[in-house]
Amino acid sequence: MENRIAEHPILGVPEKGRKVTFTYNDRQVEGYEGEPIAAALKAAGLMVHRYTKKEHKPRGIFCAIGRCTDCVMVVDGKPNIRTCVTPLKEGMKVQTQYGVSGKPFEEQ
Amino acid sequence: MKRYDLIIVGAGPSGLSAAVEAAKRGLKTVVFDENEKPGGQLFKQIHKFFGSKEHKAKIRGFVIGEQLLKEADEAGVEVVLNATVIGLYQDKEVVVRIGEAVHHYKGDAVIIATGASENMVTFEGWTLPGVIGAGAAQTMMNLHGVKPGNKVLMLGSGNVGLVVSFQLLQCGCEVVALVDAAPKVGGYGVHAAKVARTGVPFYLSHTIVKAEGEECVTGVTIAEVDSHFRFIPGTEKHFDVDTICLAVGLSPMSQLLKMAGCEMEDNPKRGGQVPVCDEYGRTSLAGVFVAGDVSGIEEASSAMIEGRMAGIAAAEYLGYMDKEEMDRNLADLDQALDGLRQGMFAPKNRGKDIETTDEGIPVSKNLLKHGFVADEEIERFPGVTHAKGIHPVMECTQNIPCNPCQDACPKHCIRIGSNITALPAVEEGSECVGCGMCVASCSGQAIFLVDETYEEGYASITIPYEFLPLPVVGEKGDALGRDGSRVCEAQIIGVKSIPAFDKTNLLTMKVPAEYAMRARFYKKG
Amino acid sequence: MNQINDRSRDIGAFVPAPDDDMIICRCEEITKGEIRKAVHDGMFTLTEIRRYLRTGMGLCQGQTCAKLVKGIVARELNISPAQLEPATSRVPMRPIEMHVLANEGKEDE
Amino acid sequence: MSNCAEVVIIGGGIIGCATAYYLAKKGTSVIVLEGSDHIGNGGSSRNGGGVRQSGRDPRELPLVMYGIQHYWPTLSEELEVDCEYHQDGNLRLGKTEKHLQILQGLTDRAVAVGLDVRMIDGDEVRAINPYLSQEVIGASWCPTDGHANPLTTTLGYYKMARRLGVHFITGEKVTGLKKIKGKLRQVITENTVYEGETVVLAAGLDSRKIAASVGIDIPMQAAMLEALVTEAEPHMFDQMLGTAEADFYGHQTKHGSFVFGGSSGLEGFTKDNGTPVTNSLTAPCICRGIMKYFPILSDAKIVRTWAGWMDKVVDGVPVLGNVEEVPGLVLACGFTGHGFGIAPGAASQLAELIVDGTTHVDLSDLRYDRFRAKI
Repeated sequence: MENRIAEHPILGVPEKGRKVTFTYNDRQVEGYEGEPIAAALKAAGLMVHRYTKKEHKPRGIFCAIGRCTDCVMVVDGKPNIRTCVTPLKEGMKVQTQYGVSGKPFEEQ
Repeated sequence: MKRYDLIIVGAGPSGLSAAVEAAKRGLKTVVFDENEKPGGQLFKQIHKFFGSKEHKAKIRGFVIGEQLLKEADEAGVEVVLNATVIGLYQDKEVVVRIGEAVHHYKGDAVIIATGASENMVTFEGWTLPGVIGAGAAQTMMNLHGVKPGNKVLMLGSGNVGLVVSFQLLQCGCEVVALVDAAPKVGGYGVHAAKVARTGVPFYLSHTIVKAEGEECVTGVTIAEVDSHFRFIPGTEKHFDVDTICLAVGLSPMSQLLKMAGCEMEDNPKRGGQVPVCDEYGRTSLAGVFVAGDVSGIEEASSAMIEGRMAGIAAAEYLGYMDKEEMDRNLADLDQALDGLRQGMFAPKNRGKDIETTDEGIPVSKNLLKHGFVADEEIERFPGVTHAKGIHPVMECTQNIPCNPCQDACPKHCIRIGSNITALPAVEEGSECVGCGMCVASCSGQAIFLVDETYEEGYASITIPYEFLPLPVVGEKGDALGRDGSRVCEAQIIGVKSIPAFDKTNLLTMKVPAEYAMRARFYKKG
Repeated sequence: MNQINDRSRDIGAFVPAPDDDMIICRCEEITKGEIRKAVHDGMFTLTEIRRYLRTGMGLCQGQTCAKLVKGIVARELNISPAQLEPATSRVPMRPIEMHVLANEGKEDE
Repeated sequence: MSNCAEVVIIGGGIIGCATAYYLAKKGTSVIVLEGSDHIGNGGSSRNGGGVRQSGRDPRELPLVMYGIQHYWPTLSEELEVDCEYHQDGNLRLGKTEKHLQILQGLTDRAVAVGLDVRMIDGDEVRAINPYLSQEVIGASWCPTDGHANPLTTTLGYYKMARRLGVHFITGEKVTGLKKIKGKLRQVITENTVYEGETVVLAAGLDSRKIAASVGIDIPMQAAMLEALVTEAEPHMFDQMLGTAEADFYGHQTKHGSFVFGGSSGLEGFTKDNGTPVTNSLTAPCICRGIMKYFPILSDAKIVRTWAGWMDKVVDGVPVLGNVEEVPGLVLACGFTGHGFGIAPGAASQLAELIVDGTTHVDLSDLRYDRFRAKI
């Protein structure tokens, strides 16, 4: 996980929960329990959280504190989940959101 | 309905401070915060704060947060986290989402301390993944231990842009450029200087033309702008980046107050839509107070004082103290707040062109344009002197409210005086022992120990260093100038890290004597 | 506070601009050009712009775009942004699931 | 600009805007005065968007039927704005025998006026809308009902009227009316005086106070209604919904969000602090109401709630038309919370009344002097 900070000059070694596995679309990804889903995705280098409804443009993390709602995804079947403030759990099913659905536009 | 004497919305610096003061006076106080952790933005602030002792100067933001929490706990404040206030209704009813339910509470007094939200700017491609707010970058790296990107361009040269750029460097990101449409650096010069000396180029009077990339950011083009902020054709510059970070100011998050029917005003000096309130946070609604950024954008240091003021005003409003006692308490806080609101960056000086310091010294134009004081400018400031043997060189060139260096020196070599914004000067006749306490205590990382006659033909320079990996004694590398370019070879002759330095390591490097007043950073070769 | 606002006053004609297709409201994907056109269609207040175009009516409820929209409308009307009253803030301050809002906690909880 | 026009309309809601539009189309000069800062700031922007005939009082039913037959289907094209009009029927739902009795009564009265509406059972209901819970045992079904977007429709009328030269002034609060030589002529505001040959009073609740200045009283009072909207959801259904007990009403919008209005039972006695402020108890109550009918929506997130004052007339239908005692005064108020769907019909008829002196739909049941004591 190249985007993790192994040791920080001021904050030391980041305190993390246990390592868990979740799925991002069809892919298995590792992260730490309790961290925001968005942080785990970012650490894994996954940038695109959703495609917008009208213009089908990609979006990802923007504010990271639950305000802008750009980072929403389909999590465990529910759309519009703010991944930047939703804690990661073992086995979570995280999907790219297309408009308000987990199905790509051509299948909607 | 469950009732409290005082309900506070927001467990950031101002909310917690208000809670402490109120609870100490016997008010039954609860603080609701939507976040998982209390402290607001303090926990993302890993730099040392400015100010003086009473403002918790030279203490890192997140440590101040921990101290505040402990104080609140001792005072008997109830802090409820993961508690999202969804509305402030009539009769000071606060509705809070906690877990899977909503709860109704009433407060005889309510303090809104919801802080601020980030402003944004638009440019082609600004919605691409990889374009993020500076707050997002701080959250990712300082709270979650994840690098926001590898190659980052920062837009905004205010304190947030400067501080976050430095934090990005600290966690191992490359900052390819710091860009601002304004013609001058907006934040503290010392914050700019510590970024510039690592080699980050500053582009003032520039802004982003477009973010490039299909699925996410792969590059960015900037261009120079004229005095009307229009692009000047032919000045485009391209950078390969994976992240564009926006730090273009904050706006008060005052929606709850507007909803509650507080009289509001649009006040550009306070950052936007704010409640009309007096100096202690009393709004147009009886018993509803405000504190911190929600009533006007300032620093965490002032937010904490404002919080204390609002807590005291609420205690008086509810009869927990008489007016006389309140006035006495507030007078002290007034003074503390006034201290912070002095100097070149004081709210009253916003937007003004300041040509000289209070001491009558012309300000560094280069600092404002490029982020560092030019070699030919530095000698005119009182902290920069030459002496035999080791001595402090204080490259503090703007009047800002900060004085820890004065107290840090056990030998009283450094003088600021009673005026907290005065430039530090070397006390004549004092004797520096080279302990380095001043270097570590300077929140702006602007103090260096220089021994121009360290060895025949060589000088030693001690610099503050907050990066990993820490160089080791004996290793050789490059000494960088204030502008971040290589000036000469340097050899590390000392690495000092003691608890009193609070993670600011002191690196001593040996350079040819002629570079004693030019070399200000070290980069491994 | 109510202010006399003559909706027939001359604000000039709509002039297309190169950045008209720039997204301003990220949630609802409303462009700068749509906002500017709406002003010329008579939408002189931020509340009217919001109701006409849905700016700030998406998931984030205008947290990001409010200030941007304000600037655009003010420029189009040739007034200072401070003269434009922001749209009303409404409950809930953050999106909340129906089953949670429906579930009112008991007094002793 | 001149303070005189052939018609001065007081109130820039959908009734005022639409009347101005139909008048302007007939070549009449019009000034519209709106007291608040925004066009359509009252019920016009706060209602649930129903364009509905079923459930209405027979006295106003012909007017709304006229609008649905003649205006709604082509309104988006006419106003050059997406009114989001859907004519996919209205289900008024019942869960108990008592509910079904209420629905039967409403249905019988509407059928008598010629409306296509009928009672259907629970299975038929779910065949139309499969998302409804098993608790629903029947409904009234009116296939020609529907819904639209009140925000864009109101502002669309405004836009087109403005384009036709109607002079709108917002923030212009009317304080009274004045007769000149026996005929209403002047409209007095906090700032100035406007003059017109005809004055249309379409100021919602405020109309009562304004009409009082020329000795006319309309027995109506304020009652607060609240509504909420969810985030966008995948498309589910297009019908307009209501319930026998009025727990909630609403629809899914083109945007995907669900707009639902409803009540807590306390709104008749809401504290009036001058502005429509939501009550903390109402939205939770509406949610509980919705979830009983639509368990599937329990995870949908509410993004906004709002309130509005309705101008509730004692007998529940609007006051429309000329006032003989005050020549020149035309009343168009008291729509009692269901003025949106009826607006195109009502406004077009008012324009006919003012310009032509006759109307396609008989308005006599809605006269101002219809109010009588009970014995």
